Amino acid sequence: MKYKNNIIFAIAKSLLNTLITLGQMIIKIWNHKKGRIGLILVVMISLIAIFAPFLAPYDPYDVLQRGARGVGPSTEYFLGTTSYGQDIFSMLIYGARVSMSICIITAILISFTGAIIGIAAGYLGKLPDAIIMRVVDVMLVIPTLPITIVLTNLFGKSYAMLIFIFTLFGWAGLSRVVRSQVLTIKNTNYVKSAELFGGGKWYVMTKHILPGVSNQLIMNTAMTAAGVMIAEAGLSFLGLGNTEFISWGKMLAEAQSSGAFLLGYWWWIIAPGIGIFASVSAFMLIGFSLEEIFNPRMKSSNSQYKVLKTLSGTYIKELFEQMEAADNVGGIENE
Amino acid sequence: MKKNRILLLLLIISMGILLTGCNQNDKSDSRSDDSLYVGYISAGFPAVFMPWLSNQGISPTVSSMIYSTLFSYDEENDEFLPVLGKSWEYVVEPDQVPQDQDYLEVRVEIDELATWSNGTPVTTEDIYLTFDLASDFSRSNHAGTLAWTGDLKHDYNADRSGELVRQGIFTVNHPGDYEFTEEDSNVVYFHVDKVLGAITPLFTTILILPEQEYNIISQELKLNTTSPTEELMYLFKNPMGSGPFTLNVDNSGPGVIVLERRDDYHLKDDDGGILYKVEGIKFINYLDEIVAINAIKEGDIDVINSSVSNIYVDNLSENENVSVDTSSSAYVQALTLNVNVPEKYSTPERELLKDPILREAIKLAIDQEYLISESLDGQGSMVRGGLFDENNKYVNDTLPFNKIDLAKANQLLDAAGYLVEDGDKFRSKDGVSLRFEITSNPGLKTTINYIQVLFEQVGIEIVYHEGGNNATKDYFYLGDFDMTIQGVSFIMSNVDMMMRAHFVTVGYSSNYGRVVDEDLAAKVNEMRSTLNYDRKIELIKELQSDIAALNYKIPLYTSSMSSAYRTDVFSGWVSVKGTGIYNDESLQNLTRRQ
Amino acid sequence: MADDIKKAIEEEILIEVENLSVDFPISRGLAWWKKDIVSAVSNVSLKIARGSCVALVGESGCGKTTLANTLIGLITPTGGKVRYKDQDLYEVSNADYKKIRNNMQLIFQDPYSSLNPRFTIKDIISEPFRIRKNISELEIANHVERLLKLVGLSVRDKDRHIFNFSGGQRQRIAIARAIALNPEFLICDEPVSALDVSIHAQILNLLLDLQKELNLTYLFISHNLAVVRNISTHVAVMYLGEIVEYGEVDEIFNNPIHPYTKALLSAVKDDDPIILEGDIPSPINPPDGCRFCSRCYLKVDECDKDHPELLEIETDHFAACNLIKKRTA
Amino acid sequence: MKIDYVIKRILHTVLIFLAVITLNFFIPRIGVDDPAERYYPPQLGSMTDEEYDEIKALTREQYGFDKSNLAQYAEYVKRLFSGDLGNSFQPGRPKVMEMILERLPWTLVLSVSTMVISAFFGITYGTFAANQRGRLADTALLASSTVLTALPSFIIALILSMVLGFGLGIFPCYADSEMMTSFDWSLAEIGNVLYNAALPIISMRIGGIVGYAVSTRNSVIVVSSDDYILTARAKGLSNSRILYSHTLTNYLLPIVTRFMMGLSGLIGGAVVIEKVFNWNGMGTLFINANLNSDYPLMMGVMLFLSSIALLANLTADLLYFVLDPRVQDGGRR
Repeated sequence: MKYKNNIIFAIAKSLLNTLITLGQMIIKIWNHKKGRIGLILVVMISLIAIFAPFLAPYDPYDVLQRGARGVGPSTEYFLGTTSYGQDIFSMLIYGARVSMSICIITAILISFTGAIIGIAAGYLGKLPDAIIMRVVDVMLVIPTLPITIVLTNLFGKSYAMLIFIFTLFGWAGLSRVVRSQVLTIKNTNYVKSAELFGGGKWYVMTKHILPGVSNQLIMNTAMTAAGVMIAEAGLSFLGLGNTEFISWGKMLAEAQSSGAFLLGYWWWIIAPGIGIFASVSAFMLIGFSLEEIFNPRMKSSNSQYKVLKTLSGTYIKELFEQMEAADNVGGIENE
Repeated sequence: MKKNRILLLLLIISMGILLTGCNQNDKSDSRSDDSLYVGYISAGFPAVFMPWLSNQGISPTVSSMIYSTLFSYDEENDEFLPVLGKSWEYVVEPDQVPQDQDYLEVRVEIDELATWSNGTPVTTEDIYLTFDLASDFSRSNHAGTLAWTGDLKHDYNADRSGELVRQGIFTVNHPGDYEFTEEDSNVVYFHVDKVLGAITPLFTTILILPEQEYNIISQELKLNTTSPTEELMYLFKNPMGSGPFTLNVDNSGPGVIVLERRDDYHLKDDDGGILYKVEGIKFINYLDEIVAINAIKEGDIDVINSSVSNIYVDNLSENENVSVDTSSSAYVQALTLNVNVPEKYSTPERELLKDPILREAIKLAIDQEYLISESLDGQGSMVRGGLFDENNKYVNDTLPFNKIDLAKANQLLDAAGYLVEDGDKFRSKDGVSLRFEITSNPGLKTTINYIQVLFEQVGIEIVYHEGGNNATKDYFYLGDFDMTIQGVSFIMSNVDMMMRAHFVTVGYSSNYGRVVDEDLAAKVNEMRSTLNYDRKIELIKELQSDIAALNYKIPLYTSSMSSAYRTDVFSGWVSVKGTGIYNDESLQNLTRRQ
Repeated sequence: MADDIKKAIEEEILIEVENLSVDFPISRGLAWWKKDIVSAVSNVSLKIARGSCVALVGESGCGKTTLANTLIGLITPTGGKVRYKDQDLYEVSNADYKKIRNNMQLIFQDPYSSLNPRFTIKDIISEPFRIRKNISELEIANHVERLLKLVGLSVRDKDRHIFNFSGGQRQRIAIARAIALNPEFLICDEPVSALDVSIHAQILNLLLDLQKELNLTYLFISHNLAVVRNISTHVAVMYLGEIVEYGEVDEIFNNPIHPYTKALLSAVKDDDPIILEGDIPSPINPPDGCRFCSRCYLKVDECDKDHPELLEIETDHFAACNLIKKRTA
Repeated sequence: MKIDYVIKRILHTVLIFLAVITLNFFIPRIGVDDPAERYYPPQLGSMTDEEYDEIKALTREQYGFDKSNLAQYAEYVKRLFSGDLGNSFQPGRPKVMEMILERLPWTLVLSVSTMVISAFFGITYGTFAANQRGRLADTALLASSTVLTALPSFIIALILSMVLGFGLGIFPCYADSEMMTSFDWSLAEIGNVLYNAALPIISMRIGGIVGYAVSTRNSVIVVSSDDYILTARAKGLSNSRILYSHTLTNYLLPIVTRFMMGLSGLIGGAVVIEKVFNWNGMGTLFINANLNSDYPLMMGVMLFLSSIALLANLTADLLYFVLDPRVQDGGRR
């Protein structure tokens, strides 16, 4: 059958498979209590972002003729207005566009690059592995926020550039985790068996290793999305994010530098804060539910703890992994 | 047992919070000295004070208090007041200078009472060194000084073959051409370009350096080297000047700069008493305006050394001890179009701006009254076509105020072929749509927003492009902008320089968005070089209408300065037009309430 | 053993191992120029005739699995040759090598780790066919059905994931996958040791049935002598990377020569077992003399120096022991 | 074997350090034909092109851009190893190293005290929660950790500043600008610093406390199910005795690492908090350098932070070596 050798067919098939897996995953998340809340939130915020022009009662960039400045929440202005007379509710809705799209796109890109590089390092081993892992070492040592600031200074802070920079400095940690998983899978007997049947590197990578790390990747995408959301908000808060569009972090920055506290405009701070909190926790809830789905035997609270621990103590985990890897040096048989 | 543990934990946490919380300093305690506390909003305080080379942030303010110039300029009476220089005169009056002599000679007498902060007198050697350095590019590598002095005097080689030897103000090669008598021991002669206004920067902008310290500067050890030696750094960090204040180095740091009054300062008040009543000044650094506002409300500072945003004015006035003074500023905010674009920054949109019809239409779309009432909350005033402020005697009163006329603007644009394509909101010509970026710092965001609204009505799209906080670095000099809002301040004292810097039509650079116009250039040059004062003013007035007609610097408004100050610690504040409440006069008048 | 099998053995040698050695270098920290050598398999020679079942017995860590992995090509040996039907495994062309490899398969010890948990039964069993790429889906389905029947599993289960299955069932699936491409030679690496004792017999019977049905040749690795006795025709006893005794199964069980074999067998036979002192020593830089000498209960002085050769003591019965050498001499 | 491990770690660190240096050297050179472009002073209105060219040439010479890239790199590395991070663009061209060292203590005040506080409370509470598994304390930890992880520290900072600072007036809303200059180690000044640092510290490390608590809790649970703990329990040792004598000593290792890691992370993370509270530390220094496009200062800070991270990594590794017998055995069981 000739068509089977067609690369396009293969790609289409693997894409379809990915979609099916994703679909199944979404169904699984939906059937999970926490996951459902997270999923609903993410979908809702995404929809709000997509249909922002139809939902926002005012133009969020508009500091115009209305002359309503610093008005508290009221029937006319649902969440009040800023010192400049912008409607905060509309800003919140439009802010979802930048914040959500950046974090989702970046999360997917990071998972993608992290996976490819991690798999390459883990499966190819030897020189490629050594080179990649040294690069990862360097990447992990460089402080992320400062380097992001330097790079935006050098190359501008356009939307695409932000995504590029976040991706550039996000893949390293993930690829290290993926690599260690690949090392485990690579040494399993089912991979050996596939190799015995003549399965090449490409076959093993696509059929065994990629599906093997996919759980980690899907969960990581969720957690990365949460992380990027926080990072983007922080960057915008420092006034270093994209200047053309409204984002939640930028709203907070403006609120802070325009004296929302001093003037008592608490709504200006609370609204974007809730936006960020809601989306970050939505992604986290999805992360929790995925952890529970992938490890069904673990107690719910334990899996939640596990996710939290991954978020807060990545390096330590890696250190342990390094030690484990050192334990298995040399390829001595373990009977 | 477990209950105990919870209790223990709660106890520890609450103890921790209490320990930190109880340590509330009483604010009055921190005001132990009689200094004036000045809030300053900047990204941070510099650690070094090199008088001329620090052109950013608070450095010029502090430097000008530690160091002195030869004279100061009194705008109102149009005269030079003595500082280090006691008196000055033209050696030959300008209108009697022979035609073949290309310079003016100035004789300045130094105040023999003037001393450096270490007690040694200021001598002519200090003046010579200072001006030699200012004009010697090879020893003081800094664009700023060069620009300031560049227009003033060019020295060509002996045979006058046209080879430039040096440029800038310079002192006569002493002892050289002039005979010095015994009484002349405190006299300096200058040669300056045959431009009337040239003596202004000579007298009022160049801070005099002590020869005893700066004689180490050489071609090898440049004043502004990229790697200063320990010796030079010491001078920068421990400035010794002849001004009314000295820097207290030990008490100054990243968050605060402490200046102490010099009681041996040579200038005295009318009664022969100490001129500056304020014993000391403490500049306190705030990263954000809001922090400074909070500080003045709390009583941490007495005054904020910059204009306060309108949104806080009402809030500040609620406090009974805080007053807000509103005075007009010396700046005219002008919408500057980039019409003389260097090759590498050229874009189709910027090419369009060269079209005078488009510029005319843009001017007609601007409603000054609306801008002032909406974006400034009424805290500003209208400006005439010329870029001078209202009550100035150089203003051309015959110039009309800009009047908005959207119908005419649209008409002009239609006729010139800027059409609105189907399904488009904005005009375009030859496939280039009228979409311009206004590069500006975030402080002008609201103004730009209103300009967006106004321009939309004539089919021009305006996009805001943040240029950062440092305008000069970010866009002024690069020519990489479509439009910008630029504060322009023209007073007689610097009209020669600013006219050329802003308007002279030179081919080599497009800084400040200059237009190429030979007639204008000729007129500016005549204005600068005429030695007839009345003719000069006449030309200035003519130039204003010429510039206004070209419409590439469209005046928007003059915003008022709102200065916030506290009245409970010091009294005697003096408001000065253009500088607000924190100024030299206030410092000379303020007395501490008991 | 039946006579017909014996005959078959004489007919054709399927696998011939000649002086095979596998050494692993181990880095000594910073002194990377100095390497320790782990001698996992040392100078092993073995002939496996078509249709026979050679059992490889020995304690954990003696190099059985390494030997198996080397035979099948997962590990490259440092010395020696492996011949498959007179073709040298490490010298043939790539195309030939692939053909040979299709005729050799391995059943892993642990059915839990040798099957990808994300695959269905059908996926697992059809994997060999898919890798070959020239088979239609229909044929694959037919093959899967056939193989499932062959190993005694229900065809209905083919779309289920393996976590629904017990260890024994999993091993059946592994076996089905191993025989999918009709191999001639099958290495069973302790196929039952990870399973419940109750299931041992089932799996062993399955293996025996398959041997008859498909004319398979086995290399059966085990440390369980009882199992070995039931299934194998020949037995090779390994100790620390070397074969110390080799012969037909009855011969070995009835007439063990090497002290190590004797010790192993005595443990099975229950009456007055010989207890070996200490653990199997480290394979790093093994001693020059007899490798068993550190634990040997019959040790003599020369055992420390002389390395015993594997000698044919009786017809088709080989052993490597200095004592035996003395006796025969 | 033992010393091998140490030397190997150090060599590894040196290698990464060299890579970081190289990266630092090249980053300002990416994307421009002539890196000196970023260093030229602006061309002023009255300056002719010839004059400006002269200034450019001088600048190139002063910064060494007229040399080959390799020579520049060699010079750069040479200067680095003598502790010279170059001169800032700021007026007077102060040394970057001095500027950093001047601000460093103030950032360390925040980072170190937050780390100590969060480690203390985190470990205490984590152990407590582990002991109370499934009960109120545990559930509360879970809930609060979820919430606090989802809230970036600067939002916490803003809310705290709004409520405790502006609202109730318990703490100062912004740090005292004079504090850094007038500090003299007197008790009153130390108290003043702590008082000013209260809100930044709380907002930076509320999340941190939870982080420590969560990982302590997890480790304690894992360790306490280990065999020897069961043995100890079987021997009749009391619960708390087991907890503190066995479990905690075992948890010491990750805590130590976490502490070192925290050090490198916090200085970077302080950037945002310093902005909220007007705190004149490294973060502010960096942000200002960015606003002024002060590349020497920016790259200097970057290198400094990277070096701290590297050193912290190395220290953690070496501490592991000292504390954990497994590593001492050459990493092999």
